[in-house]
Amino acid sequence: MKLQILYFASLREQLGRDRESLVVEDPVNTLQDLMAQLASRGDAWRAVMSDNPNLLAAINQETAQADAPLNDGDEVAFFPPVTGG
Amino acid sequence: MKLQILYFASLREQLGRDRESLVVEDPVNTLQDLMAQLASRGDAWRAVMSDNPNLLAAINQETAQADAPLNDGDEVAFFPPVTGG
Amino acid sequence: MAVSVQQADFHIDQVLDELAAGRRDVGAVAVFIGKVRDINSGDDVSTLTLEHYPGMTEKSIEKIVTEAEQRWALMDSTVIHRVGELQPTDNIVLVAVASAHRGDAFQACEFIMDYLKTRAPFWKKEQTADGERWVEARNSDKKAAQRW
Amino acid sequence: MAVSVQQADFHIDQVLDELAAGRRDVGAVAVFIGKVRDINSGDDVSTLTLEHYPGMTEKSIEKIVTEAEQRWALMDSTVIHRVGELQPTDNIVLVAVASAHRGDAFQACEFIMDYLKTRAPFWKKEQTADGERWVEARNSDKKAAQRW
Repeated sequence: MKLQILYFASLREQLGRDRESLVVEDPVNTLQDLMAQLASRGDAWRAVMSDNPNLLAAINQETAQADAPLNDGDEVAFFPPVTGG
Repeated sequence: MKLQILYFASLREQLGRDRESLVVEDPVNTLQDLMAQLASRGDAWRAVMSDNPNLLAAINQETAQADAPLNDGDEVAFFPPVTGG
Repeated sequence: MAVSVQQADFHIDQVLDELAAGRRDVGAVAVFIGKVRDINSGDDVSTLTLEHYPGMTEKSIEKIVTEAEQRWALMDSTVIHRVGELQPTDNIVLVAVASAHRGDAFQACEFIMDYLKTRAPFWKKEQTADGERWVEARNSDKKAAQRW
Repeated sequence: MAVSVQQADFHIDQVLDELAAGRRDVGAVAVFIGKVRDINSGDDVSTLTLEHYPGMTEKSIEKIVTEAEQRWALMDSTVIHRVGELQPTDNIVLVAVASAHRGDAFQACEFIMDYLKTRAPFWKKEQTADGERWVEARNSDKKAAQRW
């Protein structure tokens, strides 16, 4: 399964990247599964992906909850609470 | 006692005048007294001044109730409910 | 505070340039513009004539704005009300309020409009195909003003 | 409905000329303008940088406006949100709503702003004398959005 992953604002800075193409080989059925896999990359990733009550996510540009299913080709975005307006 | 009296909008049309200088000789202590005196001028006046739940008045450009006192030189205005904005 | 009763139309960009001019702490500007509609109470309106009570009008608007300034944290306010003959789509009234925060700006702007509608001495006369008539005061406006 | 995310500033008279253009039954236009303040959380702000999520931003704003159109009787709406580097006194956001009546216009305008603040993917970073920092989401904005 191939995913396009985007990171915004403070998350982009904490993780040192704004996007990546990820080919997932282990079973990743939901957003939660993806977050667990990314969290295993190291301390900065764990801080963002597993110990972060303020983490927000979107799948294909729609806000998504942790149990939302993922499909091949999805665009997944991670970001902090919004502060526009 | 001399009063300057102004009439606005539909009242101005009903009474056929927009202003008058009135020298009052009978005792006119309050707005109510003035309204009673004006009402005695005829049918159109009575309709406006005594049988009119929608009549509004101002003394010296401040909204006034019927029991408000009148003084020499006052500017008194009569008008219907406002419809601006 | 700037209050004007005038025949001329207004330019909103210009009004907003002068609102709280020079202040760098304005975060929120709420603006309301009232316009002449081509229809009222089911009839086509061709012209609207606005009469007012010169002197008292300005005073009563200043009083309304002062009341708003006491209730909310405002930095500046502008009220412009047109008088004379107006046509459908013409602007009638503008209320603009500047504040640090949007809640204050919105509430003060709506409050000023509600009070303008019920306390400032303006009267509208409509010209329709059936002749002319004075616009009647609305109960909904009275109720709106009683909320505050 | 017109929605734009742009670096450029906007001219309000021009926006309002295009809002419900050609309609003669608009009685009320409510406008909100959010601006950059020179101070936030006690520190002087020199520059504000606005980041967004291209694509999702526009979609989420359109969704917010559609929701407003379902709840109130609106004739047209415009939302413009700026991105990139902004300085104190610069405009950030404009929401303009046209309706027959002022109650609908005011409420829809405030609703759209409250939801923009909590649902549209924009993020602000402030440059102050002490360096730069991401602006934190406010509880008061969450509460404001929960009213509706």
